[in-house]
Amino acid sequence: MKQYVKPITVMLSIILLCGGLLAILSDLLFVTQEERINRAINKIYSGEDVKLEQTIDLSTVDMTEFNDLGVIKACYKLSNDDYLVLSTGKKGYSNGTVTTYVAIDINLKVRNVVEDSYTGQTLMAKLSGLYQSFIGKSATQSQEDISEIVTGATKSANAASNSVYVALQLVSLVIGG
Amino acid sequence: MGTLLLIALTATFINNFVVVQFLGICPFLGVSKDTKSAFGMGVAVTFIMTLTCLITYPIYTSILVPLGLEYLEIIVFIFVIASLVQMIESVLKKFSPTLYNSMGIYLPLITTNCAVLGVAELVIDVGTAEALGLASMGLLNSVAYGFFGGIGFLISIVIMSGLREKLKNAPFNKHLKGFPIAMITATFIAMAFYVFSMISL
Amino acid sequence: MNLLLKPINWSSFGLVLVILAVLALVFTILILLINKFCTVEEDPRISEVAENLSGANCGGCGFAGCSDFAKALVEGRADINACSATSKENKQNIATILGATVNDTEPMMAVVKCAGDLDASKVKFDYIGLSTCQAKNATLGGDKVCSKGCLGCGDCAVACSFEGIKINNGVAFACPSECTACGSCIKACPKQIITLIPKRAKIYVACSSECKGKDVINACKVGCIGCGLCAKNCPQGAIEMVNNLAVINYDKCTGCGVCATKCPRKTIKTI
Amino acid sequence: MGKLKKIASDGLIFSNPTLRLVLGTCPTLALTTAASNGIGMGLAVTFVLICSNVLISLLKNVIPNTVRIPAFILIIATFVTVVKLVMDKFLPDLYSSLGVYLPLIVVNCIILGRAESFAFKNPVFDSALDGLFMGLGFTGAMTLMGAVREILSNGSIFDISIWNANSFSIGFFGSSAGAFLTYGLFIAIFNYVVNKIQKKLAKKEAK
Repeated sequence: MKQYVKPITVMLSIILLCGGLLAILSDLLFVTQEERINRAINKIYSGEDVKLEQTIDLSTVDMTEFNDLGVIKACYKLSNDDYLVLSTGKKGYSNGTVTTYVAIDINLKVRNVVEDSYTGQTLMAKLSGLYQSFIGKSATQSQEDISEIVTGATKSANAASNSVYVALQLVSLVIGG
Repeated sequence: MGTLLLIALTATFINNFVVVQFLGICPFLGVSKDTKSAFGMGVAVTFIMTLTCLITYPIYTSILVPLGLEYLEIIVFIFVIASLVQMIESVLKKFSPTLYNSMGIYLPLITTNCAVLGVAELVIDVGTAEALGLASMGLLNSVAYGFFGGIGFLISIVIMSGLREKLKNAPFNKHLKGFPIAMITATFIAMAFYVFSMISL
Repeated sequence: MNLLLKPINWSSFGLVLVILAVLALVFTILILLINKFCTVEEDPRISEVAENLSGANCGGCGFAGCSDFAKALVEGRADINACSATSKENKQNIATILGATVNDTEPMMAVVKCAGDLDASKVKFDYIGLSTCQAKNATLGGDKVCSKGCLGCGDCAVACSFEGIKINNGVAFACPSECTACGSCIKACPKQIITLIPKRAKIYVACSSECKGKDVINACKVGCIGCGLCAKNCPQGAIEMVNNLAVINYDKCTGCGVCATKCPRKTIKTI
Repeated sequence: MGKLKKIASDGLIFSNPTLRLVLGTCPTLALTTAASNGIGMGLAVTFVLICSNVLISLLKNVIPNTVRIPAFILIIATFVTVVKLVMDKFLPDLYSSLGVYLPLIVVNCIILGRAESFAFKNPVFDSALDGLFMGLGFTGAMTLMGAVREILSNGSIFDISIWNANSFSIGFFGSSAGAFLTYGLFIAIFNYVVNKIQKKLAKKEAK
């Protein structure tokens, strides 16, 4: 019986220590959604003093038409009348997704795009150069216009351009509506 | 019945864990020197992948998600896989020591086998369910996905070991012997399987 | 640092501990139960002996590998002297563990009794096929005119795990420094022309053809034609002619090398 | 000091984890599309490898053999998750470029491989050294291969473009089959170099 007690106590102590440490740390170091938005804002408007003003209620907006291209997670209105949209573009590499913060100004032009996260992209190429190429795109342009600017459109770049396109459509609906 | 067949095709060929998603390459190269140990490794990995999906899917959906403890996912999954590998190790040591010796260090490395953790995370990801046209992956579907994923692993590792045994007698540069030639064979297998990643059911 | 002021959600913390504890308990007990059913009563001495063995798995002792040989040694089914690949002091350690005795057999080394490389030996046909001695030997006894000639495809080199035998210009030759006389090359050679001679030997006959001189001449430039000059001139009388082939008796041979100089065909080689 | 030299030469050259032991192939194949990935992943692996080697060699007498694999992997997974949480909170930009690779470290065969074959049998200081040099060997190999593949597939290195990607770029090396080929050739070249070194050492000893 003795040689059972030791493994069990060792395993219990290790897993409890690890679990406890993780539980405490994940509470302490929890990065709130609001903090992530401020990070995105600082990255986009590095100089200006821009604050989060108001969260747009998305239930009124009908986005089902673009569902296969991408999904909107949230939309915020900023103090300098820009809109910040957290949108997820689909159809990435091995059907993964790319989630980005898209900043769109009042006359529906893309101010800047910042990457938030991506899933399922095991072979994600470094796409840092890609996001700059979306600046200046407007809501009136079609989905092909936006995705064609991506040189050597790897699949993961498609997902990024889809997320920008869906964000543009949302803001045009929000302002138009 | 349709979904099971669909899962069988995607997990074994279209989304083959080794040759399309490039998960589980360490044992794929390490143990494929001869077909017997490669087959043994393939069966062990299939067994573990099926059991992993059987255990981790219900734990995730019925315990972690309702209580909002998603951040424990990696720890719990890896712990379950490691325990399964530990059991497999003692079973193999008892019933087939030759297979146990031929696997050597690669048996405990099944725990870090990206394919096993990969399948555990794949079945709980809502994207895979959508790709198969399901609201969410039921327990039966995820276990089927784990099993056929393992079969896909088994097929590719046995193909690889067959090729490598043939290569033993082929005349090529001394320095290419061993892993380099295995890598180059894998390049051709990867090219062949590339066609599968083009099919979308 | 406002880090610590953040409220820690103690209820979820307790929950995490409970879930993990249950998980750990269930799986550890499962592991231990399975471990209990699968305990293999392994004699601890086996791993000790296995550590001392060379670990080359060369098969010279007739077992599937060193771990197999170690198990057989502990169970008394095998004799330590069967393994020539292990160093002397390791053998001594094993002997002390098992209480067996080590009679120091004379160190041997392998040697290829053929020197007919691509330039020296003639071929009957152009062989195109799998480049192994086994396959070549299966097609009409190999492409060489001489039926006992080395086929040069390196089955012996593949079998040797000490790189003690290599192929040079179509003929195999053994390197005395690496060779541990484990004998796997002897088993691998389809022509059976590799033999073991004492390590202290200085000369050996690099031919195993028992044909008449006339046939040897039109088969190979360096084959032994059975002229017997070496036997006549050997001061110790250590060489005798058996079926037109010089055979050296290494007990009498002092390695003076007279025979090598006298041999018109340079078949007798010095190491 | 001979031990330090032995561990260093083992970790970097003679048993380099990526090129000689061929462990950790999944991240190597997946992430050597760019040299900067190589460095990022390499350093993260080195850090986790040192910490886990030290902790495991500290606990080696405590952990019974029957449950050693779950215990090891738990320690490694906890380290990785802690690093991920800390980085997400305090180093956001480093995390965004490295974030996706961190969970991959848990399934990196090198860490469990070294824990199992080295840390569990050797004292703490040697394990830490082994972790350091194995990590550096891994980083070196990853960065080198990342640089070669990045130059060939999109004509840049560390995101600084050397020549215009449209004029000359072999897309093959960006793909996964290309990864296998590069990895295979790297191992062949490395074997050739190491054999040369070993022959020289053997000759020196023979004298």
